[in-house]
Amino acid sequence: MEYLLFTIGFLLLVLIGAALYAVYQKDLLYAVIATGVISLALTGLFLVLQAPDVALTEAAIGVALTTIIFIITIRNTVRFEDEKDKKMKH
Amino acid sequence: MDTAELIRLGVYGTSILLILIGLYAVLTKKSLIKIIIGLSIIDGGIHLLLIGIGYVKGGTAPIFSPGSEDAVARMVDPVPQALVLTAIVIGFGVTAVALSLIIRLYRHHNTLNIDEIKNLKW
Amino acid sequence: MKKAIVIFFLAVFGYFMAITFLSPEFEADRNRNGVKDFYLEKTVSDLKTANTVTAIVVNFRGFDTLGEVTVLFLAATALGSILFKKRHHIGERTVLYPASTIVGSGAKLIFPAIILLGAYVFIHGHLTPGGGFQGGTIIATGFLLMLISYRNFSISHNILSVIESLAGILFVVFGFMGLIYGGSFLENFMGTGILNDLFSGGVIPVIYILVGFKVAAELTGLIYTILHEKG
Amino acid sequence: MVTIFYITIVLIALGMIFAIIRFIKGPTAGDRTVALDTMTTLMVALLVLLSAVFDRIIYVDVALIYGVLGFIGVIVVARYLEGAL
Amino acid sequence: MTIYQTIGGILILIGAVFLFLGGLGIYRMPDIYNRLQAGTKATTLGAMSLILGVGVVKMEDDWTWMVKMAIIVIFIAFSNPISSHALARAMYHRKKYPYIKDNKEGMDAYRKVMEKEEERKKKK
Amino acid sequence: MVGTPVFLIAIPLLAAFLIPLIGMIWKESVRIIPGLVLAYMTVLSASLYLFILENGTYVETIAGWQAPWGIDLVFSPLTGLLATIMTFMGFIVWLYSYRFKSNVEFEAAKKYFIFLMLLVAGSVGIVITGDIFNQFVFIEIVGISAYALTAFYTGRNSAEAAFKYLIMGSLSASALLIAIIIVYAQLGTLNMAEIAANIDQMNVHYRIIAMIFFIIGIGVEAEIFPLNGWAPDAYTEAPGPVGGAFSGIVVKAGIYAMVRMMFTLFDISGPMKILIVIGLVTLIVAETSALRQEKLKRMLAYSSIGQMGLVLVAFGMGTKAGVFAALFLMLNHAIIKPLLFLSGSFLTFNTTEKYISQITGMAKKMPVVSVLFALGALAISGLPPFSGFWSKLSVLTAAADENLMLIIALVLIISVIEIVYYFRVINRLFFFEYDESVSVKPHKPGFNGMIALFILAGLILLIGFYPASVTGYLDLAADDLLNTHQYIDKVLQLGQSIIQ
Amino acid sequence: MKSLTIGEKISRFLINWFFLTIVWIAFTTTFATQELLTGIFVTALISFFTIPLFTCCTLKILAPKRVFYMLYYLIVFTRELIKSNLDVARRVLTPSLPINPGIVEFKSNLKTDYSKMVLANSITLTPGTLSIDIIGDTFYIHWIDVKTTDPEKAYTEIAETFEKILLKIFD
Repeated sequence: MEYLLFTIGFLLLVLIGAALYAVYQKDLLYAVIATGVISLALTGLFLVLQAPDVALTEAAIGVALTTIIFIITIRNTVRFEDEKDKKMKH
Repeated sequence: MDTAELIRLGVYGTSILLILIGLYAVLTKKSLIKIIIGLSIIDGGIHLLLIGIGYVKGGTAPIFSPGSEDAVARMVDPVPQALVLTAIVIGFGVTAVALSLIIRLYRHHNTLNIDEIKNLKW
Repeated sequence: MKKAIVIFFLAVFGYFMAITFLSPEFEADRNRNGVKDFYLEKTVSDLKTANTVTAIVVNFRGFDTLGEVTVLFLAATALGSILFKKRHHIGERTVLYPASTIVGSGAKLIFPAIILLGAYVFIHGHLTPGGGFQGGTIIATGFLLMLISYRNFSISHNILSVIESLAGILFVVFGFMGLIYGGSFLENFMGTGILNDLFSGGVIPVIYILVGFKVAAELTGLIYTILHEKG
Repeated sequence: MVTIFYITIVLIALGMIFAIIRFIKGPTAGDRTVALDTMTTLMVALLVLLSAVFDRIIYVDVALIYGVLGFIGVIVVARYLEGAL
Repeated sequence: MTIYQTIGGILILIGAVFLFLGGLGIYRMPDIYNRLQAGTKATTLGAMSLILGVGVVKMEDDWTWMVKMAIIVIFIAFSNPISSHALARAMYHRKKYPYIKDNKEGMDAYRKVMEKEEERKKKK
Repeated sequence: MVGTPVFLIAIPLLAAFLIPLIGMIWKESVRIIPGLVLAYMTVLSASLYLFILENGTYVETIAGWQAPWGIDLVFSPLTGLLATIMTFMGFIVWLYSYRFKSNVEFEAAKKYFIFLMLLVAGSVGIVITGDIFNQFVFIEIVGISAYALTAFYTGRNSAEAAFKYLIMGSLSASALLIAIIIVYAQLGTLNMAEIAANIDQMNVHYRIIAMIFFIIGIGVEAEIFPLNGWAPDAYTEAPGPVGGAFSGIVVKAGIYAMVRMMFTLFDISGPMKILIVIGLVTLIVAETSALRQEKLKRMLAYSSIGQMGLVLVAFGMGTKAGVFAALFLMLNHAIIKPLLFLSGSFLTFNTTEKYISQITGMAKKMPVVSVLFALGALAISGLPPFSGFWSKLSVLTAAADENLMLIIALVLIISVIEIVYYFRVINRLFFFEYDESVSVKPHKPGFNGMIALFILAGLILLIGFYPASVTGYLDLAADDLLNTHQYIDKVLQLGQSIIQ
Repeated sequence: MKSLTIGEKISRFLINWFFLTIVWIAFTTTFATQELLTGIFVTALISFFTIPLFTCCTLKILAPKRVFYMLYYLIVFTRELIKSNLDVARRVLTPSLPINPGIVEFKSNLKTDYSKMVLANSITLTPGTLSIDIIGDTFYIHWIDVKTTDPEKAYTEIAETFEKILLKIFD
């Protein structure tokens, strides 16, 4: 049982870390990639918590589709949170 | 404290934290996209919470495969899973609509800062 | 200042959430009225569907699924309405330039397999994890791969909307057939077969396949619309 | 067997931690996407391992689909970084 | 432990070690191309080995596992190099030039292609 | 019988999926089919309503699973009445907007009518469903249609109003989900009747928390005080008829959900202090804001919110008379507010900002519409002999029965405030000279629009002169709402009485 | 896209059908009649609609000689993969990071896009190399430890073993 506990704990930490990162990151692209990581951790968690259907849905929707619509929004608007720095840094 | 209790506390605590983080983003962030990211984080937290209440220690997924008919007693509650399935899809629909509204707003105002988009009284 | 207020509010909110969810009394006797057992038992005995979640999504709570499909339909329509500028011209590009040879030919090679994977997921919705939504999403993602890899990969909007409409109409029509042959809307009126066979579960796999087609068409249309959006 | 699973999960978690450090450190968008790509592969492995732990073959579908879609997600980000979207 | 479990366990352990090395490589390498090198190769082999190991372990009583594992392995072997290639190309197009030891001349054959591209864009 | 309650949901959805298909061949169909569907819904709802008045509450199970397990639709005197009002109002709004965008875009018109139809269907769904998660799904359907309708015009502010609405809507939907989670974790069911039957077994602490989340979750649709920030903007920026649809249909559904939750689910007997407090705060804030508004539609929106506050106060009394008064108010509001919105949008048709000052002296140019607007204004501010008078009177008598003198005083003050701001508009409309420099060009109202207005005006006069024509129905509905045990019995045991 | 002759279309359809059916069986992992029939139907449908896309190969690829070379390729590839991983492990674990990276180019003799893609993927997975782009016949390879910048020598170093076999399979 302990390795399940370990897995769950690890994924939960990843989840919180990614959420904090997504909120604090100024670069919206990185925040969007971080939501991809949230989705990754959630997929794993749902599988560990015996919900493969939900894991599948989260994987299917969270990984590619949410990313693309966020990225297209960023492309059409701005990439940085405070817009003084509109030029691309990287 | 046994394993099941720890798992329970961890999952619930994390979902609460996620909801709080998302709410923080929605309430304080200036960028509209950040607000939507916050909303999707809240959604994630709620989905995790729902799955958490359905979990049974040492359970298995509520899917019968040949040879596992005896596992009925160990199966986790299927209802929250069905609810989450619905909620995820609905959340995606709302996110898509919100992002398209953001694109429209940017077209008109040329900014995403919520303080500068204030033609209507907030 | 505002942040301090928000954090104070969040602290209060979090405290109440914590005492609600973390106390051992929460979900103390959830299984009292035997919900779980009822659903598991009836799924096997009446519906002959291996995946209980699918049985709940499509049959027990099939009305929710109808609403959910409608939400996606509305979202796709709303996207078109909100972003509406001009009619898209046929052959308008979705990306600025095509991807490299490797990505391009890789996408071509993997595209049929992804579609097949999606089809597999929604055909086996009643046996394995997954179903209409997941399968439809996978197919839409496959189209997304082609759309971002090629400049002139175009899908006819009309065909998409015809597929979407037909699938939606058939869903409701199956619901009404349940009303006519079974006695209530969405009732499982077809023979249910043997558990764990592909052709089992009566109307459940049929409806989930329709949902799959509908979701695939809707999401592909959604992606197509949003990819054409030029800031 | 349980010991092997345990070691494996710990090793995968360690690998993921390094990827996360790279994700946080950056410095460019590409590095973060590389980290995401690596994490996707690690996650696929973890999902397969978990389905072996639970001894249900139907869970493997999740890993398969996660692998395929994670790949597409990375391609999407790469195409955006390329400036083609 | 049966023979299947032994072989499978060894494969799983090898896979785990390589997955870990992939993560470590991502962390240690100096620039994105080298990170991609480490990440792609190590994680691909690691995942393949681990997944096949799981298949071998389970093959003892169920051959279907092996088939599923094989299809996942094929997908991974196919998709991982493509995605790393896409990333590498994208980064080069964003002018992230690779790290070159001591900045030697002639080590970057792709640069001239990019320069030609730039000129063509300028002419437009 | 032309159908069962499920037709009220299934037929609009079928039509919504069908419209894009038929629209490819026959363009006019995108306008006609929604009208036919809404007319059918009205007829069906009315005939079902009359049927259940004779035969008692009708519970329809879906997918053949009895009430606690599957989803059920409850068509009782209360829900039937509300469903009939909503579908009828939907039809009126369709009638008004039949030529909407007739000369512009086929695509736009198609989407507008799909959204309108699903808005009505979703609101009816909120009312007749007997399952809280199903209600959540319908709230989302209503929500997304409402966001899309709010952002329908491509003007500068509509997207902003819609975005504001969306943020509040999705936050409240999250709160609703959390409430559902708490209830499910505690009781293991999602069916309203089952929850109501077992609510005693739920810890008081959890009951309060779940109730708070429910109020937050439904409050956005019901326009209660802190959650109604979206309403004025959305009403202002949405196309004219949509404001009527929001006030006549969506808000009613929200209030119903709230009241059902308070009365049946959490069965808090006696005067419900929470509802009274919420209602009073909403009422006062909204009416004082309405007094300050310069724009016609914003003023109407605040007035609408205030009326909903009054409805909540009346419900909060918890007595038969109070519930009766509240239902009467809802009925009147559902008829009068659309009249005001629809005639108001004719008056301000050619303005962009819709200031009240811009309609100075319009009575000379558009006499009929102005008279109808004045009729609505007089009715809603509670002047005899129009319908609004009777509902306000019943609120006052209900409060007097309970010795709630504060409420009586407040309602009277509020009525005075309402009269003041409505007379400000009427004054400008009738007793000022038409001024080319300030006022807008008059717009010739369409034939269908005028029919819609006249139907509404006729109803106002009918109820005003013969209040007895509706009070009987309202009485039955009030009984139905208060009688929780009957609801539980009907849903859980007598769910089998199939209409043949 | 150039138009295809009927023969080519049928050939592509059949080969696509064949491969997809194998993939379907791998997904379902059963030979039950119902599953097989459904699979054959679904794959036929999909391969019919993807005829213009799936341009990898025609029925010729199933000739015994080519299949043999495919298996041979698999063995060579596995050997290279393991070698490459040991290489990466050595580099990652050595504290001083013994690398000398750079980008080299070489020309390949392969004709079709698919064979180029397979070669590029193989190169990516073999010791110390990562394919960055293909323009025409020229491959651009990022090499973690550059031994030579001369295209000819680089070709022998990196691609020759694979390409010989690939030429036999695809052309």
